[in-house]
Amino acid sequence: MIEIRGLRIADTTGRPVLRDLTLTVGDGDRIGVVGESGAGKTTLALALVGAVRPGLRVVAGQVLVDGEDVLRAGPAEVRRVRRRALGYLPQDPPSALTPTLRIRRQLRELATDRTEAAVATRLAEVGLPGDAAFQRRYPHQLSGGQQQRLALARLMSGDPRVLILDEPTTGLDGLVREQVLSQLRHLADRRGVGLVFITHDLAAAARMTDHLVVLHDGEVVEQGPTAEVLGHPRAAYTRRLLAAVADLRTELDRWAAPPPPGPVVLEVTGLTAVRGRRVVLDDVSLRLHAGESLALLGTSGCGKTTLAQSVTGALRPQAGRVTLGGRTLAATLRRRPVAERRRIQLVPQDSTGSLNPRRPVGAAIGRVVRRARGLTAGEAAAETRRLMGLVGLGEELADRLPRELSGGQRQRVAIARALAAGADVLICDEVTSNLDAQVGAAVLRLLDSLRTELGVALLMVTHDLGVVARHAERVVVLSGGRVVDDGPVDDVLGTPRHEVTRALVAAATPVADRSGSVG
Amino acid sequence: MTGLRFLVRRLGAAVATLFVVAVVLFAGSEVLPGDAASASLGPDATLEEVEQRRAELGVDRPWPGRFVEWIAGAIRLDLGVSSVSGQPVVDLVAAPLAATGLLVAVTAAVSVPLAMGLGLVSGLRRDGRLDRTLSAVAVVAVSIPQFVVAGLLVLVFADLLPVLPAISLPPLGGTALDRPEILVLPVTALTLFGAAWASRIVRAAVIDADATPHVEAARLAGLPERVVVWRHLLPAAVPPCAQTFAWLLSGLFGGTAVVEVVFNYPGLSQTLVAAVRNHDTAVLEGVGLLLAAIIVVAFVLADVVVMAVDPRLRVAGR
Amino acid sequence: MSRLRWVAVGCLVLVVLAVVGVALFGPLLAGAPEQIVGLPYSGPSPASPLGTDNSGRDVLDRVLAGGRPLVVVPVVATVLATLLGLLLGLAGGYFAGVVDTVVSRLDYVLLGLPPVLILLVLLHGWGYSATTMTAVVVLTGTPFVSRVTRAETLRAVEDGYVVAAYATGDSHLSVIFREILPNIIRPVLADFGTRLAIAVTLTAAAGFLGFGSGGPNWGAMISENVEGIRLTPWGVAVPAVLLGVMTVAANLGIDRLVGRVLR
Amino acid sequence: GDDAEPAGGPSGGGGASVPSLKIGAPHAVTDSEAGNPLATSIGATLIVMRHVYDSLMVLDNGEYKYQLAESVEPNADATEWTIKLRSGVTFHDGRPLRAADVVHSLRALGTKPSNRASVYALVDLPKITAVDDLTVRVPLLAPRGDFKEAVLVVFSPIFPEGLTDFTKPIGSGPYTLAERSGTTTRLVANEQYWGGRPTVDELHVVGILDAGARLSALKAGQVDYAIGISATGARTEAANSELVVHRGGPANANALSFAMNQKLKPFDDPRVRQAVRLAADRQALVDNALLGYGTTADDVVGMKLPGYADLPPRARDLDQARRLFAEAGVTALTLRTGEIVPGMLNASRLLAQQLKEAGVELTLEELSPDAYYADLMTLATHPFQAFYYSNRPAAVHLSAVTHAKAPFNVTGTSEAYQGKLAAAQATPDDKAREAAFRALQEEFYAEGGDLLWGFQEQLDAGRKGIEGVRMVQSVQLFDRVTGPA
Ligand SMILES: Nc1ncnc2c1ncn2[C@@H]1O[C@H](COP(=O)(O)OP(=O)(O)OP(=O)(O)O)[C@@H](O)[C@H]1O
Ligand SMILES: Nc1ncnc2c1ncn2[C@@H]1O[C@H](COP(=O)(O)OP(=O)(O)OP(=O)(O)O)[C@@H](O)[C@H]1O
Ligand SMILES: [Mg+2]
Ligand SMILES: [Mg+2]
Repeated sequence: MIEIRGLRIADTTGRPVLRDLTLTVGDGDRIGVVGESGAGKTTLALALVGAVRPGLRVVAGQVLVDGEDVLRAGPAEVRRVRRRALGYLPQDPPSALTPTLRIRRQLRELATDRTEAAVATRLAEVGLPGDAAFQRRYPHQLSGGQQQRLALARLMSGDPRVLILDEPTTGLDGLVREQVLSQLRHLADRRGVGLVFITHDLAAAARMTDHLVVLHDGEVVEQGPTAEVLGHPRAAYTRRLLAAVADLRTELDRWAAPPPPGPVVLEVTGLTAVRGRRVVLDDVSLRLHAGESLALLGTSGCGKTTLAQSVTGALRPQAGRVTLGGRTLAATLRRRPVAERRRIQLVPQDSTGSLNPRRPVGAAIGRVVRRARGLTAGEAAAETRRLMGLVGLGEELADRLPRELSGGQRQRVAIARALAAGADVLICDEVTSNLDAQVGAAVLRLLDSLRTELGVALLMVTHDLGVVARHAERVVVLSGGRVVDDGPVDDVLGTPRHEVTRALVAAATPVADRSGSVG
Repeated sequence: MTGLRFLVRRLGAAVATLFVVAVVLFAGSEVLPGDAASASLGPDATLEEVEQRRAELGVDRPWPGRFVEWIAGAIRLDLGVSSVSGQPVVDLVAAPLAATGLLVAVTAAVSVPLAMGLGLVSGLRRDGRLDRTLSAVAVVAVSIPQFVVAGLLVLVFADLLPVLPAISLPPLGGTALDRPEILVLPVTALTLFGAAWASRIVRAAVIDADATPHVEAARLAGLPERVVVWRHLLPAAVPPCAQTFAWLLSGLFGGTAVVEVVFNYPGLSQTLVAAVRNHDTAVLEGVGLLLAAIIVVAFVLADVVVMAVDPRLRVAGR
Repeated sequence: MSRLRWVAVGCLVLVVLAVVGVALFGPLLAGAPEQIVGLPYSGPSPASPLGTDNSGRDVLDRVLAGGRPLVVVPVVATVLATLLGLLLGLAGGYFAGVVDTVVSRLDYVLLGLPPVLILLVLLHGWGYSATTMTAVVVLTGTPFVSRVTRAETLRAVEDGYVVAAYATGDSHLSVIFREILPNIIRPVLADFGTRLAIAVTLTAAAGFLGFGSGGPNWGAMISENVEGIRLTPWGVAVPAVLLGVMTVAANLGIDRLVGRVLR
Repeated sequence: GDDAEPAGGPSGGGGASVPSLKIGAPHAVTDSEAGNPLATSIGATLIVMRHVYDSLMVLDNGEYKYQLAESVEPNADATEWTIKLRSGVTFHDGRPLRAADVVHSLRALGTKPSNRASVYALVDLPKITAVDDLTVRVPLLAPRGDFKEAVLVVFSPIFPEGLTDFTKPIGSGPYTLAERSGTTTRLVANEQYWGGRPTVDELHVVGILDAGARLSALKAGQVDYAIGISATGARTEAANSELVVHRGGPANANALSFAMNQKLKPFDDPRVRQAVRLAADRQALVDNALLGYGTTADDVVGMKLPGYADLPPRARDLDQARRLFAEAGVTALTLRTGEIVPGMLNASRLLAQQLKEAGVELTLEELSPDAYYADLMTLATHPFQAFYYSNRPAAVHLSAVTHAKAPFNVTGTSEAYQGKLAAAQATPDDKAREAAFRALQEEFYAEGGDLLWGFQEQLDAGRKGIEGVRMVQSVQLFDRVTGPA
């Protein structure tokens, strides 16, 4: 029902973003699209719904939905097609949710069935509470993962015939991810809904799709039955991609005891934080040593970001103390002197929102470089290029505006900016959620080197246990706003004690197992 | 809850503000040259008489005393008496206030939707032919001085092709409502400026709002344009618009002077101007305070609206 | 663009340049704009090609002399008002608490005073002069600009990039000017052109209210001669057209600029 | 002269009587309610007042005439006056006019809050007595032979004793006030009017602040008669066959002047005053500043009014002026001016050009009309300033304006002059007094301080065919108006 014929999309400089891409999505087909960050996945997804971002243009080819060329049809037709057939989940829902609409209205807007009950079930399907109080909240009152799921629920409530999902599982913990995926699966099976599943999560792709397309630099480097591609990859890139995936089991076996910890840099004691009227963090304490890498684990909505924000001072905690190198920090960012502000850097979960839409990303990084290191404009420019290189961003991206970058590229800009500040405590909130395994691994290796060489302490929030096992030394598990588990990676994850931990571990699925079989 | 506290805080602030305004007004009318005494006496007055009248009006006493009395009175809604006609200011102002109120209400009813509509259209079709045209027209409309606009309107619609009354003359024992046609020209004159000006800001706000990701997302979801605009786009455009319309309304209350003179519309501004001419300080200060009150209220409302629309501000509680 | 478009645009540009030229260099050519040369409202003659105005002065001379005051005072005043408003609004929206309170009060007080009153009081106090008109424009313009700015800023400070910038060690000032300003300035700039027009009409209004409008200026000319428009249309038409071209050009120019800067 | 022919005699125009007439008149929102003789300002309120009340005496068609009075006679030394009242006059409420009413009225008018109290300053109010039903005796504080023209003619509306609520005025005039709403006042004809039933059944007096608005209202047919239109308006409508522009003539005009204060340098030198007067081209001033809607004046108020010493026209004489200036060594002067009446600024500019021809540099110090009269106290301290008076009989004008206490004594008359003025005022015999005032006028003409250059006529406009509008002391009366047949 959707047919892409020789689609070629280029940016204003003529550099192609999609190269003569041809693809057919039949009724009920489930097609996975994986590939490097910046490969053109989102561009493809948008093309499917007949949209092209400003700064890009269609050079050649068509996208036919039920025979209608959505790239050339008038707005009215396109609208009808979208409403009738297509459901598109944008890459970072947080910014795509209208901030002035309560959850209830967000859901009813597109819904085919607008009854109270229906709304509640839609929320339940994605593992969100359906109660009235929750329905009365606004998007900004949700955690990243919750926003992600809200967007998904909103989308599915329209019962489209084809779902086009751009990285629907980013920022979801194992359990929720499990639930969401089986929901989707269920939907697909029951109603024969077609699926275009863009993801960096190969395991999810394996589970959800029959046909897999591997994109690299705007080109299809390999495609075929998902099992085939994942089982016996032919293209070099695909192999590299698979190799980069961190699998919990193997990593745990590989895991080596860390060197003796350095001095404590960051200490959080009795931290209690309230969001709205609800206590989100309840007397949380933890330590971070120099050069150490501490993973913060927990189900979506358990308070990880809140913790991160309270530590950086972006959010004023109800009670508790944060000390940096022995000195107690002011509760709010505004009260902290420049030096202290720079020493703790947060790479926020919503990287898009953290970039000034009106400033070229290069300038954004360069400014921090100059301020932090007191460099001349020239030196700063060089340093900026270097940093962007480190996170795998070509310098040609430097003078683009955030909206002219891919999701993953934006995320990496945010990382580069944090690095530029030269912090000794780095808090990474889901920093690899939008990155493919390969690029993600590269970024994490970069962080490791920072730790070992500069003794930077790392607090990383992630749902990818494989990554935790590969890059973390210690794990803290949050649940219901309390620390329920704390210890070296191998014994916390190897022999999980607390049931939350156990559940999370159980939910971690290696790519290999599931490939082929349809769970 | 935060909303209520906010409202209370704002209103408290408003009162404080009014006091300051009162002080400034008083000082201002002190600066205004001339005294009620010589103005209210006939041309044949002798020097003694002027002095005597001064004493009667109390303008010879030092200002602090008079200020305190005035404020004290104002709190009891007693704004003193006109030095010209001897009537209580409150009575004197009631009718014009009502008249202006009507004029403003009608003008607002016309120009706010108009400005919204035009602003939206040109904002959504930015840089299109329609947008360009509207912009040019708006600019012209704003650039022509009010008295010229009013004058031309009379010339064309009351004189050359007599279809409308030249001055706003309500029927005996009635109000403008009994003869709506007399409102047409004044309202047009005011709207031309108001709508044109406001539409420019609306346009800008709409352009900004149109660029936000959630609006794009709403379109990609295939929602009808109408829904996209009303539910997703407009809320983002509210803050500047709210301020604009608050300014428009309050501005209208005090700023209809020219129109009122040209169309002989017996409104507040005429009272104000006449008061200035006659050095009728009591009236001047009274009207001034009244206008100030209206304006402050308008802007408090604007703030409330902004806060009501954007939940993030509400939590921030500012 | 098509050939025709080019021609059209070219002509427009020429017209605008001509008007600006008249405004800037007219005074050099103008004879004695205040000299009464004949009876009021007399028609065109070799001596005075555009006839005379409401008090028998040569319209052409006044047109030539009457542009410059408008390109100086209103522009300066409007720029001042906008800058001031921006500063206050940004400060108020960004620093909650005391600053905000003070700024808001200030706005309310200024907004609370009817413009007519401000105009009259100042004109009485200082008489008609560039300073007075500037003051009036600033006093009446600033608070509104500041209100809009504040409202927009309040929203912007909640945005992630503002926090991020500050967290990476930027000072309040650079956060305000580099991060927030570009994201809120559009409505303010959109208002700028209008404000300019208002400033111009204010200078005219001063004459209208019977204050010496300090030498000829196109705005004042309109108000002086509008009553006799049936007797000598050109006394109003010519300055009106020139004025119109000037303000419209200024506005559309600004629009273009804004469009460029904030793509 | 005192011919007893009553004002408001039989109808003037020959056209049809009019069922109702709408009149647009100047009016400010802050004006007190029309019809209160104790608080009348200008325009609408004054018109209503004149139609509702009769006065003891009025100035009609340039003659003093009795209205409610039948005769007014002084005693030997003019310290006490006896007023005989017309009989058979009834108030709107049917009561007959009695001496008691006059006593009451005069006392009320003479005391605050009446804003014309100053007119009665010389009357010994408490001692006013009713001799019989139709005779009133008015004692004065000082001998005044000009009691009639300086007091009764100026302002003497009569209302019944006991009338306190002036929102429901009761007079003996040709009209009764029926209702008031907004700025409109409705008057209906008084069937029993002693002077004969008015020809217009209903008058609607509509207050309209702005002259332009009044004219456009007339053209739009919203009013039938516009009181006070601008010269420009008159010129614009000159060709309009639908309208008739009514010119008040010098008798109903403002007398425009550039006042020189003889007490202050350089005008303490009579040669300078003379030179300025000779340097001015009055015709040019009138043609330019008044668009020709006026007549040149010859330095003394009162032209075309009783008691005017028909003075010779003052011709321009540049050489003479130059010589005098040179002798007095004057090369520069400063004029305080402003648009206090339409055209004044313009006239000032032109005067500057005219003086330049006489070799004198005149600098204009422009003020706003509001600022101009800001402080009456200081008016008499400016050497040279633009000024205007309403054209009144010379005697009345000189008495009111040129005496020592008048704030408007802007020409700084000398003690000697004021002595003569007082003497003249005291002269009981009409002929002798008139002669005395003539002398005063001649003196003023010779070396007074006014450069009185023109009379700005009252300009009204009315629908074609509306005739018989009379002007009494610059106030329009409509009781004898006839419409298009
Ligand atoms: N402004 C707010 N008002 C009320 N509740 C909020 C607000 N922001 C977040 N919450 C709630 O606080 C809880 C913790 O939010 P937080 O963002 O810390 O979760 P998280 O651990 O980061 O989840 P995720 O992994 O999905 O990002 C969530 O349940 C969320 O619903
Ligand atoms: N508006 C734009 N103007 C110019 N180039 C753009 C624009 N938007 C995206 N690009 C470029 O197009 C390429 C593909 O972008 P796209 O968002 O499709 O990548 P992606 O596969 O979705 O990456 P990610 O997995 O990080 O989201 C990127 O290199 C990006 O820099
Ligand atoms: Mg993408
Ligand atoms: Mg989070």
